[in-house]
Amino acid sequence: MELLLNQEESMVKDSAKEFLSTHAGPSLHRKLRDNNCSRGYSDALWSQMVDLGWPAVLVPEDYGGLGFSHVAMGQISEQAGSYLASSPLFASSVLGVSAIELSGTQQQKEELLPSIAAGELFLALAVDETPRHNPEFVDCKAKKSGSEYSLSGEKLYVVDGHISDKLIVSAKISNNQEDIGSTTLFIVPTASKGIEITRVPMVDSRNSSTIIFENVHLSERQILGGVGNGSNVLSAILDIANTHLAAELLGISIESFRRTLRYLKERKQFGVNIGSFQALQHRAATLWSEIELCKSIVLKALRSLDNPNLSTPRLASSAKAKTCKVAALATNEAVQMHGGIGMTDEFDIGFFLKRARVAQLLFGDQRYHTNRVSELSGF
Amino acid sequence: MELLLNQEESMVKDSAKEFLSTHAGPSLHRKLRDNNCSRGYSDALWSQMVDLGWPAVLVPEDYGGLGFSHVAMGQISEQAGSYLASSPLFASSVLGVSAIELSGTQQQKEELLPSIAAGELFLALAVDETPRHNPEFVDCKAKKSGSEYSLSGEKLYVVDGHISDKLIVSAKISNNQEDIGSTTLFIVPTASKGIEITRVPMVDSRNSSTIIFENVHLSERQILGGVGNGSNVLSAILDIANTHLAAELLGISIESFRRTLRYLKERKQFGVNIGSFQALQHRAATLWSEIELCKSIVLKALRSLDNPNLSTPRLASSAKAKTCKVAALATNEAVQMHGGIGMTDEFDIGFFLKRARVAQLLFGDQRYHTNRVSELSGF
Amino acid sequence: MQDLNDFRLETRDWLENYCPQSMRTPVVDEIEKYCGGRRSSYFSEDQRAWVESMISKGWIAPTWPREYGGGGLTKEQEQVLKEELSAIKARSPIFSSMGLSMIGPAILEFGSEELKRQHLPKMIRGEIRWCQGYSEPNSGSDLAGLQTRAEDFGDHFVLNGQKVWTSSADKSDWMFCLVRTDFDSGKHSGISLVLFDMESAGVTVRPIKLISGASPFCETYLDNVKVEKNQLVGEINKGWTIAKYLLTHERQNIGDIGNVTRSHTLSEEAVESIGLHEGRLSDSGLRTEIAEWQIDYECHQLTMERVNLEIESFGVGNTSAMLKYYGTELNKRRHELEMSIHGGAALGWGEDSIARPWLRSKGNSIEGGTSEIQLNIISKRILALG
Amino acid sequence: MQDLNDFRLETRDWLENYCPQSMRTPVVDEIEKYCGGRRSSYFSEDQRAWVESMISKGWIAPTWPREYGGGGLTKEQEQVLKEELSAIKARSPIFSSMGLSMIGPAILEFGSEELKRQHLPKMIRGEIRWCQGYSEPNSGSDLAGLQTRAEDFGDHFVLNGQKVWTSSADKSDWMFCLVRTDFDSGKHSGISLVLFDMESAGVTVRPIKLISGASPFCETYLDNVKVEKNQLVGEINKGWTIAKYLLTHERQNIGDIGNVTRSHTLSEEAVESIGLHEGRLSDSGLRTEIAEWQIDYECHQLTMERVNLEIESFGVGNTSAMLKYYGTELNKRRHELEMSIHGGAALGWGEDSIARPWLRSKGNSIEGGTSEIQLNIISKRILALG
Repeated sequence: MELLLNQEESMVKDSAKEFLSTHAGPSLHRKLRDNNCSRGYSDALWSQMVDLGWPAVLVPEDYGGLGFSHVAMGQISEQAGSYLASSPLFASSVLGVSAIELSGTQQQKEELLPSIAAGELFLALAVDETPRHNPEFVDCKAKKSGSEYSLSGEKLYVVDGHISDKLIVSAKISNNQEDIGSTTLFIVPTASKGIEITRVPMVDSRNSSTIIFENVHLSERQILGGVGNGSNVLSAILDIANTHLAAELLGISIESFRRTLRYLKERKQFGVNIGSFQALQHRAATLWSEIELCKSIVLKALRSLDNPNLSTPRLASSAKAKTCKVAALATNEAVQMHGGIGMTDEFDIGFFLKRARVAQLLFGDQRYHTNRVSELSGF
Repeated sequence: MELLLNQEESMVKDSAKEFLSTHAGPSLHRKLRDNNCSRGYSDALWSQMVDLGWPAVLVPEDYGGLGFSHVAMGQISEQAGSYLASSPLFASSVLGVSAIELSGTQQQKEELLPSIAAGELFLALAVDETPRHNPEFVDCKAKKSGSEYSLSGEKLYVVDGHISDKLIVSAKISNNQEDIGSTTLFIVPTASKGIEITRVPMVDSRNSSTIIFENVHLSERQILGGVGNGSNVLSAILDIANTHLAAELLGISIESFRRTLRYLKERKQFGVNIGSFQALQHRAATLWSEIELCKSIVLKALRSLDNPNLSTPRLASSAKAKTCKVAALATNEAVQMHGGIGMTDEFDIGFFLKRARVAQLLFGDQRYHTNRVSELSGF
Repeated sequence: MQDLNDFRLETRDWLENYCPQSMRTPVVDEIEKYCGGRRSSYFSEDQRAWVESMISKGWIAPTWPREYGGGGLTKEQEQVLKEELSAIKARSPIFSSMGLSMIGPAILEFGSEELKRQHLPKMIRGEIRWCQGYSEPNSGSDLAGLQTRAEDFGDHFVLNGQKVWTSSADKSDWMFCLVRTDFDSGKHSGISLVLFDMESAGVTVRPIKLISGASPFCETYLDNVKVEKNQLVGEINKGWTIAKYLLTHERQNIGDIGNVTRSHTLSEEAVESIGLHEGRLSDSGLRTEIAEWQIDYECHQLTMERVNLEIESFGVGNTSAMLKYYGTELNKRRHELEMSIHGGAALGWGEDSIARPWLRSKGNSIEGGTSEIQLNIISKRILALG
Repeated sequence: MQDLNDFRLETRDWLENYCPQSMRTPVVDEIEKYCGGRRSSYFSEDQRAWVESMISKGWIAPTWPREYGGGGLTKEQEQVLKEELSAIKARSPIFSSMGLSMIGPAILEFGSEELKRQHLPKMIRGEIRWCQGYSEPNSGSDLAGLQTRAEDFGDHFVLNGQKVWTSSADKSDWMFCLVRTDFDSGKHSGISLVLFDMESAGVTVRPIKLISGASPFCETYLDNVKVEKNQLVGEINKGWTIAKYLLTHERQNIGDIGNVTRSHTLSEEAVESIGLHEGRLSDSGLRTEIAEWQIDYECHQLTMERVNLEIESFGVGNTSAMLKYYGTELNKRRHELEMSIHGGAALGWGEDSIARPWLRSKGNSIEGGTSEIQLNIISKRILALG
């Protein structure tokens, strides 16, 4: 029953939907935006999420978590898409937790996971250094001297970087002039000396950060997943990231479509509901079919995160590629079918278009992942 | 007035339309097919074309031709598309004439052009050696010894090769074991010793040929356009080929659409004409728009053949790429909108789908030419 | 649960004994497929043995009642049987049987006891092959506009009219046929479903040649064809309900159309035919389109799987129109890509031409209800637009 | 012909003298564009000189009669003027004037002599800036469903209602406005076109903020607005004819929307931002899409040119709906590609954000008649489907 939710997962889905439909949504989003909220999310909402245990969902029980599946967490990601709920969940409770869980030492796990699960510690992932996702391009250098390192370089588009306590940073280790080994991950406290974080307001009214590291002092104990092992660990983290983004994009698609469908049944022109026009009907039917396909691949890819195997990377990229394409279609059709009112800031539908564009781009867009599917399939 | 037909060109278009609509068309095509006609065209139709002077259209007046423009000839190519008229016009009167005119010696012109213009001599162009168009891949070898050459190799998909008197063949000149110079064109009589021509019946019920050359003896005087100059000459010939194929694809699109539109107005389901269904209307309107765009680029590209400049290759490839895409859309929509009857052999619409596929592929499909537009535009 | 495990072991054992090795290999040619019917013959002795063993077990129709020759299995047992058959890659004993997949279930649901006894055992034994009589020249998408008349002559009907797009009518023995029995009432309320022998006087079958050159469909002319009243399925003038039931079945079958075992995937074909440059397919545009197709194909396969699970678990699902629509569009895309991969080599018109299945695929989005009709169904029934 | 050549030389001479060098450079910022109207001011002294010279020549409206301040040129002379202006890259003296492009031609065609004398000279002199009052909250695509009432009070009308999507209403001085003057007759037959001053009592303008953050449109509320009867254009209740005439003009202008001078082409931007590998854009999928866009863009540009030539030569052409539809869809594609080219750098929300024009482009296929309406027009008027 791989392609059905089990009871626990259904429960998480239902409660996420119930909670977010009443406590999040476009009006909260609009308020945050209009108040120019610098954290990019509502503290009150976050406290409630913590009370519901959401930051603990992926944390193993041994470390104070709930030890639920990615499928379960994916239901929250999807609903966060439908209700435009911004929070540190993605950066910290999905990516941060996964990174530590996948590759942290016993000590790192004990030190970090319980605090993340409790919603007290925020992590963020600092990977990209170019405008278009390219995790293999790493110009950040960790200069080794003895058992210590000195980190310098710049990271772009770090989601929630400006509110994080610790960053997971990819860098190349260098020894004098010479580069040794390949990419390595470090856990870097944002309070360290030499770190400058600049918040960049985005089109979706959330934030990303540009982070400059200048001779940031690091000890060996801050290495995550071993020297030279960064690419492998990162690749697994990015599969997780993209699968949860796919779930969010699915949520965005479903909700944009739901709103559009409702509008088609309400809006009258030429004396009839515009939903009675066959040209719009066929476009709606096609879009609905595409969204149904997304549901299947997202669930399959989430399931695969819980039981990683050779297909996991391909499924993650397939899910991201497909949901990118369909979310773009769904949000564009939503604006178009809403007509004039869809163009206005006053109306909510534009928020979905904006958020979808950011979620599409993050960690590789449709073309990036289609290309990756080709590569993984050997052509 | 580059984008309007002048009087001469309009005249050619009108007369081509009038002639082909009565003397060619699907029923003649069906007869040729059902009789398994090995030449692939009707002798009677060809005689009439000769009487109308069509093989002479592109031949300069000095060589017994009419000296009309490519725009004029393009009108015939377009109508040949609309009326499914197969004849040696494309292979011989467009490609053959252009090749000789562009690069032939005075003697070659005097020897060949008048006979082609009179419809007595047939040329064909033998370029490709791989299933997908790749004129730069030349494995045919012309082994030099003294002032003589010996040609060996194989050419595929030679349009009208089986009825031609002379072939224009691309080959690499080799001297002993060593290759010297790059690609060179030769004019090779099909009656030469060592040539084996195999007719290949195609999905469009026309023919292409596989031609094997085995030590075919050639003299220096059979070189066309100079030693090592083959790629340049070929490139110009292929721009001409693709522009006229674009005109043919435009004709196919226009006629498929015309027939579809007529059917939409005739066919009744649910008590109304199916043309009253808005979903079909919007698809028809989109298709019509696309065809209008094709008309413009085809005319521009033809015009550019008459006054070659730096843009000519880009325009030729743009015209081919665009008409390939639109003809595929037009013929597929035609079959789909005709419904059940569109699937049947008894009905004519399938012929357009079949011919379009062959014309699309010939000398590079939509992807090939889109790629070429990128290359020519420096990205 | 213990029982089910026992059943699995017994089944495995039985298959080990009764499924010949040659029946565990992929079908290479259409001719190897046994479809049953009066005009059928076995391709091999192994095939005969396999089909006869399955018939005797009743596993040709695993969940049908034993009294009609079925296997009498529960849903769960059927699932186990499917898994075991699939584990040894066993061939289907009877292929593309309209009896087993279409009219059989309809007779079980709507038919009289007499009809069940008369027809079901012969379907299962492969003695009678069935075809359907739905579409007419002037009622394709508008199926309910059908005009074939069945006039009431007391103990029998007399049929007059013309059916088209009848799959394999020329190879079939009986037809289940939608006819108009009430000429005055509304479009949907005067339709009945009747069964008749194709050898009846007045039945003429003419194969229709398609653009691909193949003739999988026929026209069937009905000229004063006599049909006994007991061959009426369900109530008179209530045939439209059964028709809708059958159409939903049909869509699901056709939606499965891309789901054919092939020895090559598209990308492998492309690599073989076009070659790699730095590990990538040389034609980058085609590479992207193949990858996009592959993603969509996987999504569609997963969706079929998911929808079936949902139907089993929750009994919901109105999605066969979507699966049919998307599956057939995917299959057309697949063949377009295949043509592009092979270039000139795809354009020949030999018997094994790549162009023939390409042309055949164009019909997928027309037969069994056009894509437009499927989109209408989605709009109206699922999205409640209109 | 000699005359035309003389005219060309004279024009060239005059332009050489009167078009300042700074008016021969591309416009860098919107603020540099002079649009006229009571609230306008000149950006530079050169601009003032250039506009005033052109006004004095009458070349702001080259073919309009001299008596209304126009240039009185023939079509041929206008073409020469255009060519000479374009040769020196002269800036348009007055930008995006709804007066010159829309209501001016309509008044010339349908208006009374009095209206011509009152309004045309002020349009030409840039004294009065115009806006249009068409759409209403409940009549967008269904324009003829408009509900703004103009009640007849003998020598004047009193207007009540609400207009939306009025471009630059907050910067304009007068409105040409569709109103309902007959409340009982059919939808299309009770509409009239009237003109009024935006400073009239009862007119309230509220800018509409779009998803891009910009406010190019306004809502305009009409609360007992008094309009003199002599401000009626054409006959009463015959306004729909003029509306259609205006819509055709509007479509052609908006179809031109992709036709903006840009310093970079898409492919250059992409090469700069993404880089080449073996001479090819590193992202092969994006490379293909940019090339396809470029081809379609060239086709569309050529089609605008061809259609205009055909209209000039044969007076035919019903193609503005197509140009509008295709041009706006192209512009949306362009901005989608631009977003993809710049990746994360396009997602910032600064004033010069690449995301803002991307969001703005989404409105192109809605304003001035949605793409769906254009496709309806093509279907009905050109293809005669329905």
